[in-house]
Amino acid sequence: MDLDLTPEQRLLAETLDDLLDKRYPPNERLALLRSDDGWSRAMWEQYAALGLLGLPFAEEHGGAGMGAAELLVVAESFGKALVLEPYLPTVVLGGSLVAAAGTQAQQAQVLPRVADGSLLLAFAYAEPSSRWALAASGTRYANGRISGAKVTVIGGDRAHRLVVTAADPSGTTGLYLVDAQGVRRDGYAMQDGLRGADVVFDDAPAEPLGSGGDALPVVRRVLDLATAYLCAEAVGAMERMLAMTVEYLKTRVQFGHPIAVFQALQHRAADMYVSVEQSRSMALLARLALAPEQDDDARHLAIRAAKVQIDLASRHVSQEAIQLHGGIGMTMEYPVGHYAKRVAVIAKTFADTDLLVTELGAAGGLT
Amino acid sequence: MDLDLTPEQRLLAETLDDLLDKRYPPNERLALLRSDDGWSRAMWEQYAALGLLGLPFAEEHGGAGMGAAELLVVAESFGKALVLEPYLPTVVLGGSLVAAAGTQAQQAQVLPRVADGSLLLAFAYAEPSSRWALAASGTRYANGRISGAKVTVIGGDRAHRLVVTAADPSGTTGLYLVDAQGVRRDGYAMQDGLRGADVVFDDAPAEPLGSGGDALPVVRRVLDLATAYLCAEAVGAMERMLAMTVEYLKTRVQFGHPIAVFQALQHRAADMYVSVEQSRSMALLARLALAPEQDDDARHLAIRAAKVQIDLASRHVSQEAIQLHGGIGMTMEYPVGHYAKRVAVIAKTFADTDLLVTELGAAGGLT
Amino acid sequence: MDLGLDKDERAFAAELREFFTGEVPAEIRDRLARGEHATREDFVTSQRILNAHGLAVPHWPVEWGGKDWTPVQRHLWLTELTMAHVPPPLVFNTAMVGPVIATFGNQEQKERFLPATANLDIWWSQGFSEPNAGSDLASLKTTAVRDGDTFVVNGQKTWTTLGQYGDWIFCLVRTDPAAQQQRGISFLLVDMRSPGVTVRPIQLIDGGYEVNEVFFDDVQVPAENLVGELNAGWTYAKFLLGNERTSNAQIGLIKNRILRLKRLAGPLLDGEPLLRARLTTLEVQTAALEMSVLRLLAREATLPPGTPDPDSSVLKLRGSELQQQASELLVDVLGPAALAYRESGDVPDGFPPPPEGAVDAFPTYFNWRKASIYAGSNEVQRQIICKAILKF
Amino acid sequence: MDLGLDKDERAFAAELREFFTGEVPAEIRDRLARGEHATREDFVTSQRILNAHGLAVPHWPVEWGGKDWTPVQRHLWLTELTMAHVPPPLVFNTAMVGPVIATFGNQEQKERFLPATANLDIWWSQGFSEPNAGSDLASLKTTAVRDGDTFVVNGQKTWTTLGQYGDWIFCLVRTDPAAQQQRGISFLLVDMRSPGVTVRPIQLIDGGYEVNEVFFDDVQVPAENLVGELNAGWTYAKFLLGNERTSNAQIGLIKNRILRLKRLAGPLLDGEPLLRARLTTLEVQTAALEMSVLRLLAREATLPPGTPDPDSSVLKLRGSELQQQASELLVDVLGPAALAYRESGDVPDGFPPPPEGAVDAFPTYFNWRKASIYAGSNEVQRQIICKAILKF
Repeated sequence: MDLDLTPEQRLLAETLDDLLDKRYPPNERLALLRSDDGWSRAMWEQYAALGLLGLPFAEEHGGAGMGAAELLVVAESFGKALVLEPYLPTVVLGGSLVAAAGTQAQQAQVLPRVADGSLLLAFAYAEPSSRWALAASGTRYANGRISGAKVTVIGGDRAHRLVVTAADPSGTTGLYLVDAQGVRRDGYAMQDGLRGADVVFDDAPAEPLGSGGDALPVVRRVLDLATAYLCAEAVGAMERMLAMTVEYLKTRVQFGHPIAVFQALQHRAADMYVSVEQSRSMALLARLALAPEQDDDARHLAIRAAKVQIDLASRHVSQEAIQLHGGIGMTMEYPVGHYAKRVAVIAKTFADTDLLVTELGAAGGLT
Repeated sequence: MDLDLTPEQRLLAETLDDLLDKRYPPNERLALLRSDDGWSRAMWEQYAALGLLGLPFAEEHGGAGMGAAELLVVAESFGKALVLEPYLPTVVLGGSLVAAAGTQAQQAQVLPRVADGSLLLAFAYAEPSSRWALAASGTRYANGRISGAKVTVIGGDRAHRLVVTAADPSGTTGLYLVDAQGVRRDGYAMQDGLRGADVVFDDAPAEPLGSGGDALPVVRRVLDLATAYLCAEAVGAMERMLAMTVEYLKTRVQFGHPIAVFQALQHRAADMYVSVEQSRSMALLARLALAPEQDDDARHLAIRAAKVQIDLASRHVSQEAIQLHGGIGMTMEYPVGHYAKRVAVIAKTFADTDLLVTELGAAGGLT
Repeated sequence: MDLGLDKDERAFAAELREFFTGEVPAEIRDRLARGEHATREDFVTSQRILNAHGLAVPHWPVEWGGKDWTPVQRHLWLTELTMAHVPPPLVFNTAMVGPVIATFGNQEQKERFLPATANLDIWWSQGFSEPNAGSDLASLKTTAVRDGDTFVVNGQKTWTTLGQYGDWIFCLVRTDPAAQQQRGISFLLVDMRSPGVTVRPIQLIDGGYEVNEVFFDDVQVPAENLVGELNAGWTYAKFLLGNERTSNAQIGLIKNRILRLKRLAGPLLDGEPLLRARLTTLEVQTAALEMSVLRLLAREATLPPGTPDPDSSVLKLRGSELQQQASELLVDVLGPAALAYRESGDVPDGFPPPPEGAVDAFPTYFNWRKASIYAGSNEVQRQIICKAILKF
Repeated sequence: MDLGLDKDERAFAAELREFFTGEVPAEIRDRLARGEHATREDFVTSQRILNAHGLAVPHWPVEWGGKDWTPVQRHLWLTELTMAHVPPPLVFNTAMVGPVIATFGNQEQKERFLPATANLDIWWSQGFSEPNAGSDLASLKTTAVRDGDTFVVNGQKTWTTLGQYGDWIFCLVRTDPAAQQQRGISFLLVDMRSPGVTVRPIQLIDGGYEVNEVFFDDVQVPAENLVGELNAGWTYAKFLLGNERTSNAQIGLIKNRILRLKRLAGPLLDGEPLLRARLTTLEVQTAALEMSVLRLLAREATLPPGTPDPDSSVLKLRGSELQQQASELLVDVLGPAALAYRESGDVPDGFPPPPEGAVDAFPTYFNWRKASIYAGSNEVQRQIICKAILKF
C-alpha cells in the first residue's frame, strides 16, 4: 500500500508550509494572538483563495471535493505554524456537520459561503457539566427555539452561525443551525490562545439541520474526523518542538560547550524523536482509517487509538522541549511554550486520555 | 521524634551484616539455592543462637520480647544478603499468628520451639482462584478436620506445622494449626529461589488456633507486619543493587573508559538513588506505623502505602540495575539478577500494586 | 500522615496552625486557597504580622529576630504556614540575603538591613542568573568596576522573580575579570532605584508576569554595599544556596494541592479509577518525600551550615516532579472546564460560572514547569547526586 | 489493525497464514503458543518444511533460494510466521551468515554453505561479543594468526545464543593486532567440532540456558574459511547488523503476546481497570510500532542495503520496550499463580493445576530483560538516533 502523500497532497503541503513560513513567523503570530480577533482576516482570505476553506466540500457547493487526507495535510502544516484562524470550527466541524447532515438547501446556503471565507461556523455541544458526553441534556429544542447554555465553543466568539446539539422534547439529541445574532456570547481566549466562547441560548431561533432524528452518529463521525485533524496538527507541532529543541541544544553554550555534548540530554532528545515518530505513525493510521471504505466502528477505534498515542507523546515531547530549553522555554516571547500550550489543549479536546483508553479497553481494544 | 535506630538495634544490624557478609557470599548462596532444602540448617541454628528466631515473642515463651522494629532490622539485613532461610514463614507469619491468636497453651507449645529453631512454620491461606483474597472459601473446617487445597505456601515444603485459614460451617474464616504430617505437599522453588509448596488437605486433623471466631482481623494485622517486613527486605535488596551497579559502572570499561563517565548512565544511576531513598523513607513510615500506639486502620494504610512506593521503586531499581550491567546482569552467576528476582516476587506477595493502589484510593487515600 | 512527629512536635505544629489561621487575614488565605497568586500587598501584610510575633525569620540568629528552633521545628513552621495558605515570608529576604548579611555582613550592614529585611520594609530581589549563565552560573558576566568609593555595575540579570516589586537587589558581579570562573565574583547589594537600573517583566506561558530581566547601565553602587570580602562572593552564594536543604521539597505546597485535588474531584473519583490511581500514587510518593524531609532534618544538626548533601538534591528533584504531577492532575480533574483562559471566575450575568480550579488549573500546570528548571535544574541535581554516589 | 496493507498484501498474508498453519505441525505451534521454548528439533523440522516450500530464506538472492519479494512481503512473511507460532528460521543462518556469504563469499563458499544453511543442515552460531567487547564490539580480542593454510584462533566469545546446538560459528577475529580498532578484524567461519573449541552454557536468571561462552584454544581453521577480504570483517559485520531494519521490532511476537494476554486475562479485565488501561495502552503503542515498521518498509526500497537508518533504532528501542511491557503484564495477569517456579504445568495427582501462563510468566519477564540489552543495547540505539538528529 502506498503510505505516502500523493504528489498533489505533497504540493499542497509545500505550498502551505511556504506560505506559513513567510506569513506566520512567531513574532507576527504573537501580535495576532494579542489582537482583538486573535487571528488574521487576511490569512483567512488567503486560505479562501487557496481553496482551503472549501477543501472537503462538493464542487457544486464551491468546494474542492477533496477527501479527509487533504484536510490532514492542512492540519499538519497548521500545526507546524500554530495557525490561529478558526479552520477547525468553521471547516472541519461546522462545515462537515452541514455537509453530512444538512439538507441540500442548507448545504447550498452554507457551504459556498464557508468556502469563500464569508461565513464562520462553530459547533456548540459541550454543556457546563457534561464533561465529555456528546448527548445534549441541558440545552433543549422545541418549536423552532433553543434554550440552554453551551460552553467551550471553539471559535464561538466570532462565528456567524452555530451548529448546536439540543435535546428535542423526546430527549433525542438533534443538530440545529442557530444564527449567532440570536444568542448571547462570552468570548475568550482558550489556554492556547485560540478563541472560544460560552454561549447562552434564550429562546433563540433555531433551524433543524437536515431531516432530524438522532444526530449522535453523525456527530461521532465528524468528531472522529476532527480528532484525526487534531492528531495531524499535534504531529506538526511536535515536529517543530523537536526541531527547536535540537537547534537549541546545538547553539546554547554552558560550561564551555554547546549543551548538545551532554549525553544525558542527547538521550532525552532521542526519546523525543521516538515519541514524534510513533505519533507520526499513528497519525498515518488515522488517515488510513478515514478512507471511505473503512467501517465506522473500526475508524472510530483507530482514530481514538491514534489520539491516545499522540496525547501521551505530545505531553512527553512538550514537557521535555521546555525542560531542555530551560527558562527561555517558559517565556511567551519564545515559541516553544506556545506549541506546548496547543498540544496540552488538544489533549483535552473532545475527550481526555483516560476516557479514550477506558472506552478502547471496554470495546476490547484494537483487535 | 527520633527516627534513628536505637543503639541496640544498630548493634543488631551490624552483627547480622557482619555475619552475613562472612557466611552468605553469593557463591555459597548459589550453592544453597541449588541444595535440596534450598537453605542452610547451619545458618538457622546461628539465627537461633543469636536469638533471632524468638525475637518478637514473649520471654516466657523463649523469646526476646522485642518489637516489630527489631524484626525490620533483621529484614533489611536479610534483604541485603538475600537470605534464603524461612524466617518470614516461620517467625513473622506463623509465629506472629500463634502469638496473636493462639491460646496460652498453644503459644507455650509452639513458640519456644520456634525460638530454639526446632520447629518450622508456614502460613497457608491462598487458594487456587482466590487471587489476593484473604477469606477462605475452598478450604473447609469441620469437626477437627480440614479439607481443600492451599497454594503458594511460603516455606510450606519444609514446615512442621501449618497455620491454615479455613471456612467453618458458618462460612467464617478461622485459623487452624495443622501438622504437616497430615497433609500432602508439592514443594517447589519460587521464582526467586525461596521455597514454597502447594498443600492438599484431605480430612487433615486440625486444631483451632485460639478461641475461634472471625480470624480475618488478626490475619490482616499479621500480614501488615509481614508486609512491612517485606518492605524493609526490599530496601536492603535495592541498596545492594544500587551499590553493585555503581561499582560496575566504575569498573566496566567500554570505548576506552569506565562506563561511569557516560552521563546518560550517570543520570540513570542518580534516579536509582532517588528511588532507593524514597523507599527507605517509606520503610521508615511503615516502621513508625507499627508502633503499638497506632491504630490498626492507620497502620494498615501506611504500610500498604509503603508497599506501593517500594514495589514501584524496586521495579525501577531492579530493571535499571540489570540494564546498566548489560548481559552479565542477566546471568545466574552474577548476584544482581537474584536481587531483581527477589523484589519481583515481593511485589506479588500478599497483594499487587494495582490492588494496593485501588484499595488505598477507595479508602480515601492517606489523609 | 504525621507518623514522623512526636507528641511535642505535633503540639508545636498545632500551635502554629492556630496562630496562622487566627492572625493572618482569612481574606488573604482564602485567595491563596483558591489558587490565586499572592499580591505584593499580601506578602507585605502577612510578613509584617509574622514579624510582629517573631515568626518571620525563625532561622536567623536570635539577636536578629531568630528562634532557637530545631530543624524539625523550622520545617513545621514552613509547612504549617504553607498549609494555612499564608503567603510565605519573602524567600529572597528571609532565606537568601538575610542569612548572608547576618553571617558575612559587617555590623553596619546588619543594623541597616536586617530589621528592614525581616519586616519586608525592603523587598529584595535576586540577581544571580544571566542570559548566558543559567546552570553554568559561574560564567556570569555582569561587572562591577571599583571607582573610588563606588562600584560601577554593568550587565544584565534575568529570571529575577518578582523583581518588579523589588526595592533592592543582591547581585553576583564579576569584580576581577582576570580571575578564573568562580574566583573574581563578589556579592553586592544594589538599590534598584539607582539610575541605570531597568526592570523588564517577562511574560511566562501561564500568562503571568513573575520573572524579570534587570539591566544595569553604569549603575553607581557605594562600595559599602559590598558584602564580605571582595572576590569571595561565590562562597556566599554557595552558602545561600546550600542553606535550605529541605524547603525545596515544598512539601506543604504539594500536600495542599493534594487536599484541593481531592476536594475538587469529589465523587468524580469513584467513576474514574485511572485518575484516582494517579492521585493515590501521588499521595504515596508525597508521603515518601515528606518522610525523606524528616530524615534529612534529623541529621541536619550534624552537618555544618552550607554543606551540600545529595539528599537535598533528591528533595528538590522529587519535590518538583510531584508538584508538576499535582498540577497535571488538577487539569485532569477539571477536564474541559479548564480550557477557557480567564483572569477570574467572574462571568457575565446568566452565564454558567466556571467550577473552582477552572481559572488556575492550566496556568498552574504551565507555570510549574519551572519547578524542574529553577533553583538548580533537575539535571544539575542529578549531577550532584552522581558525584556523591559515584565519588567521582 | 491491518489498515496499512492493501488488498493484495492482505491476500498475500492470508495465503502465508494458511500455509504456516496447514504445513507446520500443530504440535510444535501449540507448544510455542503456550509460551514454551522451541526445541532444537522444532527449529529444524520447521525450517526444513519452510525450505522445502521455498519459504525459509525469501530475502536471499533468488539463485540461492530467495524470493523477489517487496520489503512489505518479507515483513508479512516474518509476522505471519511468528503469529502462527512457527519457530522462526534460525536468524543466525538466514538473516546473518547467509546474506554475508551470499554477498561477500566466493563461489565455493556459496555452494558449500548456502544450501545447507537454508535447510538448517548446518546450525550456525554467532561469535561476535566478547566479555570485554559488548557495546564496544570493536575492542574484541580473539585473534586469528595465519600459519600457512590455516588460521590459529585463540580467545573467547560470549552471549552466543543457542550455541550449545551449534555446528559452525561465524566469528569476528582480530587478524591484524597492529591495526586500530575496527581495522584488522576478519570474518571467519569455524567448525565447532574442531579441537580446541569449548562451549559452556550460561544459565540466565529465567532458569534457562539460552546463551553460551565459546572458548577457542589454538583452534586450527582452514584459510579457505575466511569470508571476503582479510581485515575487512568489520564491513561485513556492519552489513549483517544493518541488514534487518525492521525485524528487530518483533511486531509479530508482541502482537501474539497481546492476544494471549487478552485471552488469559479474560473477564479479569472487567474488574481491573488499571490493568486493562495498561494493556490497552500497550495495544495502542504496538499499533504505532507496526505502522512505523510499514513506514520504514515503504522507503526501504530507496535505501542501499546495509545503510543504517535512525528509524531502525527507533524500532529496536520501542520493540524491546513493548515486549518487556507485555511480559510484565503477563505477570500481572497471573498474579500469585505466577510465583511458583515450575518446569511444566504438570502437578502430582490431586493438586490444583496451575493456570496457563503460570509456568512462563515470570521466566519470560526475566528473560526479556535481554531485549533492551542485546542486538545493540537501547543506549547504543539512542546514541545512533542522536547522531542522526543532532548531526554531530
